[in-house]
Amino acid sequence: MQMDLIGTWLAAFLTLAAFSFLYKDNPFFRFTESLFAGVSLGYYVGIVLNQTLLPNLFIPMAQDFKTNWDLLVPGLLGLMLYMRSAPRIGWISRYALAIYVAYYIGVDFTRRIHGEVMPQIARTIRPLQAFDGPTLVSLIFIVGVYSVLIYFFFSKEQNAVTRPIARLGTWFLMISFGAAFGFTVMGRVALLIGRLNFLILDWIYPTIGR
Amino acid sequence: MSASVRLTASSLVVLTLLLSTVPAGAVAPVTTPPPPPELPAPTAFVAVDRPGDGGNAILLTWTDPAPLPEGAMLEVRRSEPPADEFVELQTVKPGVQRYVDASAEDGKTYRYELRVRGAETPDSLGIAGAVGPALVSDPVSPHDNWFRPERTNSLVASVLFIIFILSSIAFARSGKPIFIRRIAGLNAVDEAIGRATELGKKVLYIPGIQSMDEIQTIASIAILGHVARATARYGTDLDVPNKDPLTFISAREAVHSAYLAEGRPDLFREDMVHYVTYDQFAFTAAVSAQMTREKPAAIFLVGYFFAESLILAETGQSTGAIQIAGQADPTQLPFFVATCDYTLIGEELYAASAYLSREPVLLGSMRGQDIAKLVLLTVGIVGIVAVSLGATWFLDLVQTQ
Amino acid sequence: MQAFFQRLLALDRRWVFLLVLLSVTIPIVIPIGLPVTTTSSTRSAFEFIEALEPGDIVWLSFDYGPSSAPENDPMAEAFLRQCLLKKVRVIVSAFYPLGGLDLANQVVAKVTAEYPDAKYGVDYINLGYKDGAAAVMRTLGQDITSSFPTDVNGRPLSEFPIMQGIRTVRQIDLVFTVATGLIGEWWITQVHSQFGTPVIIGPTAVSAPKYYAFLNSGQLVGMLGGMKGAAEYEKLLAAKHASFRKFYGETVGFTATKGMDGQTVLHGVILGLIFLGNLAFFLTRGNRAGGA
Amino acid sequence: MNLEFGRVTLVVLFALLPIAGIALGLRAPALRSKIPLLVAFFAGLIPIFSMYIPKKFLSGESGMSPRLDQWLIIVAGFALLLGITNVVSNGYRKISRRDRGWPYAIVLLTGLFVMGGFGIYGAISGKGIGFLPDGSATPFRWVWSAVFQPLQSTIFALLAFFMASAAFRAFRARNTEATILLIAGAIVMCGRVPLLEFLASPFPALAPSAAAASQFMGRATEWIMDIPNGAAQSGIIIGAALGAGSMAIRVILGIERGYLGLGKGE
Repeated sequence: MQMDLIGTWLAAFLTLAAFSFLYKDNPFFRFTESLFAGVSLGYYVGIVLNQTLLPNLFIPMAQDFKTNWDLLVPGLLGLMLYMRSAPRIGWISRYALAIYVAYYIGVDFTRRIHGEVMPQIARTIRPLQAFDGPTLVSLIFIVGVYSVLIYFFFSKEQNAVTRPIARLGTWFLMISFGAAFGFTVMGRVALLIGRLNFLILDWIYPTIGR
Repeated sequence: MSASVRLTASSLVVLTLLLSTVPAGAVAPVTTPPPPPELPAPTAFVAVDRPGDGGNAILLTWTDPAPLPEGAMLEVRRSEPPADEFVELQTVKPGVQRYVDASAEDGKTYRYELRVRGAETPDSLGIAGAVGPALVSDPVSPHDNWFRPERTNSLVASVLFIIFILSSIAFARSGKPIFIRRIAGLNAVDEAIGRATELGKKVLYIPGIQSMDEIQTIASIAILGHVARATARYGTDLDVPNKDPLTFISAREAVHSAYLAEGRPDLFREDMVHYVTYDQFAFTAAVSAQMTREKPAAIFLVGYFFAESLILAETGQSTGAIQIAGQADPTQLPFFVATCDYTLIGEELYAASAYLSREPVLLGSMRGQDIAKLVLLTVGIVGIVAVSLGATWFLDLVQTQ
Repeated sequence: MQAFFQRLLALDRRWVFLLVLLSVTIPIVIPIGLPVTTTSSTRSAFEFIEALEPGDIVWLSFDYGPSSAPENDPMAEAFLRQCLLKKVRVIVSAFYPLGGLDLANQVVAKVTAEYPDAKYGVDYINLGYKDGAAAVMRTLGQDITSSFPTDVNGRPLSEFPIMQGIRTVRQIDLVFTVATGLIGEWWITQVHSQFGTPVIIGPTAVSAPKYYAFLNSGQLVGMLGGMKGAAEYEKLLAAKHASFRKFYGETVGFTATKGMDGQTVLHGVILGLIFLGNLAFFLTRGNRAGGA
Repeated sequence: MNLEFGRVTLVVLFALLPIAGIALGLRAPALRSKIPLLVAFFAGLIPIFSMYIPKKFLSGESGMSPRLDQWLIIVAGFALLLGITNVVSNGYRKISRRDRGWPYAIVLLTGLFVMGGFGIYGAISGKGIGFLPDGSATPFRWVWSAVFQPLQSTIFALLAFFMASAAFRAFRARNTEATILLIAGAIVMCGRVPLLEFLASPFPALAPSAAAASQFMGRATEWIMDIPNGAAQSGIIIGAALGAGSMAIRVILGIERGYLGLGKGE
């Protein structure tokens, strides 16, 4: 119970100190920001150790080395990363970085073509065969996608045909940005309400006995 | 054997049911139950390894017999050596005409049996649960395959795309000039660094908060290379705070080699590229605080950002810095557009390193991207015409699985 | 006047910050009670729960984290209050990995304190958190105890009278999932479609639109969309039960109605600022052109 | 020993080949950049082949592609220590030189060592970093809930303020584009809350039409989010995917190598 009370007061102090940055930079904020940086880094030490390295590396090797002997390799690659700080053999760290980057970029390549380009183009292939509301909406959608795509042509100077289309594309972009901005406000206010609830209902009211 | 036993049992049930449900006045002088009419058998029953999978599955296909009695189902049974007994796997509704046995194991050989099973509730003739003659498949065993046929379209698209890019690079290497239109955000890069130099303040470059498994980060590191060359040339101070440790390593390599390439290793300091913390918001707090304390003249927010985008950009804006942002993913673009002087939108982020370096290889690959866009537009428009004319199969050419 | 608008255009943003702070704080401390029109998706959720009989059993799942607590907490609280008042038995679980269990514990402790007659293990039970929501949900159709052998405190479920005769989720009369991300959708696609249990969802405002399709297809009984949906629900509760009218009228605690007041006022303030900014921009345009 | 084809191939490509490369690189500096790029080429091809080839040795549960992914998660785990080393050495330098703000460096390092210490203790003692069997929090968990979690939510909540100030400044009808941005944003903000009903509440006669207008705004918001916004997002995604795809090709082929500090292309 005592620990809970200390925790609430500590959290309240840190919350206020973090909000004080909105007024101006000050020693309380500076203390809080430094503490946050340190604690958060320490937090990820705990997380990486307990949730990445223990279950993926140490426990599998200790329990069943015959199946998982190959995990010595990522351990080795991980150690290669540290060679970076050695003065003359820093280039060894390139191996680990190169494998890491290239593997995920390969994953990304297929994901982009297979999972993004083709499905998004497929979304625009809609029948336009009637003069009614839904057809008009489909047409707006198609024009929107294609005009934005034309805006992204780089290797040709825009001409009398493409310039107005690209301009239309930027208008679609602006609608999108404005709407997405307005749409997000609500969720962000909810976050602020959450913090004020904590300060008012969990800290101030119990303290003043309301 | 077992089937005939069940048949007799069910006829008994039928008999009792008949006796109990038919109204007394209508009872005919029945002496023997009518012989059950023969149930039809399915045809063209084939069991094969399911094509295009990673093994452990058998595909069964057949043609339903017509007509099927009301409520009849198709019963799939399987036998595996050494026991030759058929065990029921599943009953399938008529009309499906296929079944995937995903419980098969690679390396084992199976035989399948398919037969019609009559309705469980008595039909008009009072027959329930009768089974028709069984078809037995040839022995079959599942295995893993060399190709996923349903992904042919995306394979073709990928190969075409690679051809466009590589042939355009070859075109550029042959010395032919390639035009690139003006991109305002990129013209501003030199302006921003120039202003920092004039004011004697630093340039702050944040390469997003993602790791090196994200292409936007790699694009950002490429742009950082150009920025670092410019700061090396002008002798301007550069600062690159990092959230991800691998990005940190890579950013430091890129900045270091930029200073070497400009012949100014003396100006490079290890702490130009430094690590902050792995937490998104702790990083945001630390970097925002740094912005207000040091008031850099130019701030680059290029890479993959999440909710912190607006906190960083709005704080940077309040310090009066020139801000250039860039992100390929659309989610945070609204906030960058609202707060930064220039924003690289979507593909412009990837265009940046070509635009800034004017290297033929990079310019060539941009031309390849444009060819791909042209092809996509054509496919899209042809597709719209096709589906409008009723050729809905066109959509299957593009849809991926 | 010109000078005023000039100054407005160069307004120190800290004044904006102060306005934001006030427009969110005041409704929490002094409720305004802005009008809320109820929508059909909230009403159908409310009516379904009202129609439950004493002794019926429902499942309340905490599938959200601290960042959406202001939107989601009031939904879970209102639902729990309504069930305890109507003597409907409640099974509580949490599937959200980061902090779902904390929120479940807090909400259950807070609401059950308002109903001293409700007994743990008889009228309600907390099963705690389970990893891998989709896989766990599939097992609920066969045997609840295979995924939740014990309650949150590690006592076997068989010890509790509430679980007597309850083996699978098929026997549950309603699932109410308060959700941020995908987990809510899994209750529909994994549990409702396979085992037929009716589902009501309380999503955040951002994810609400995608659930309209499930409402239209009848896979969802009802939905409380975001903080607005929760405020509508509080209004329906207060209209039906005198005790809730008193409670939601007098509580110092947080309610969605107060949150919605803050949301509405702040949206109004931002729109007002944008309007003033544009007005000032146009009225001073002549000056700027002349100055340049 | 598990000596499946896929696993042995992985070890050959990503352990033996790099070791050979390092040995050669010690003698011939030119190979210090060439062999890493060769290794990267193989690493990049594996997931692409795995997309189309379902063979078990490549794409099965412990085939080459998933296994390499598991490996790299571990490698990324090792990287964190490099970041920590950097933070500690920067902090230490600040303190020993009595640079400006050095006391804050002490705060930072204290937070790091205390929290990191609790985490290491949890891993070594086997008690973990969550709750103890009696339901009480481990020290790691306590600091998480009293320091880490409140600060994280507070910094996140700053967005509400910044949203307002950014909207005030940016949503101004300076030109056509900015006007479109402004109108779309204003409609959506009206459509998300019952603002019109609120404004009409002093005038009961207006209430029904305000409610109707509010509902219309709600539907307009949905339409804008769905159609024009959806279209623009599709366009951005397609363009960005092509840019990313072309960058991927360049990285796998070793044309783009700035990320290794190897300068530009040719």
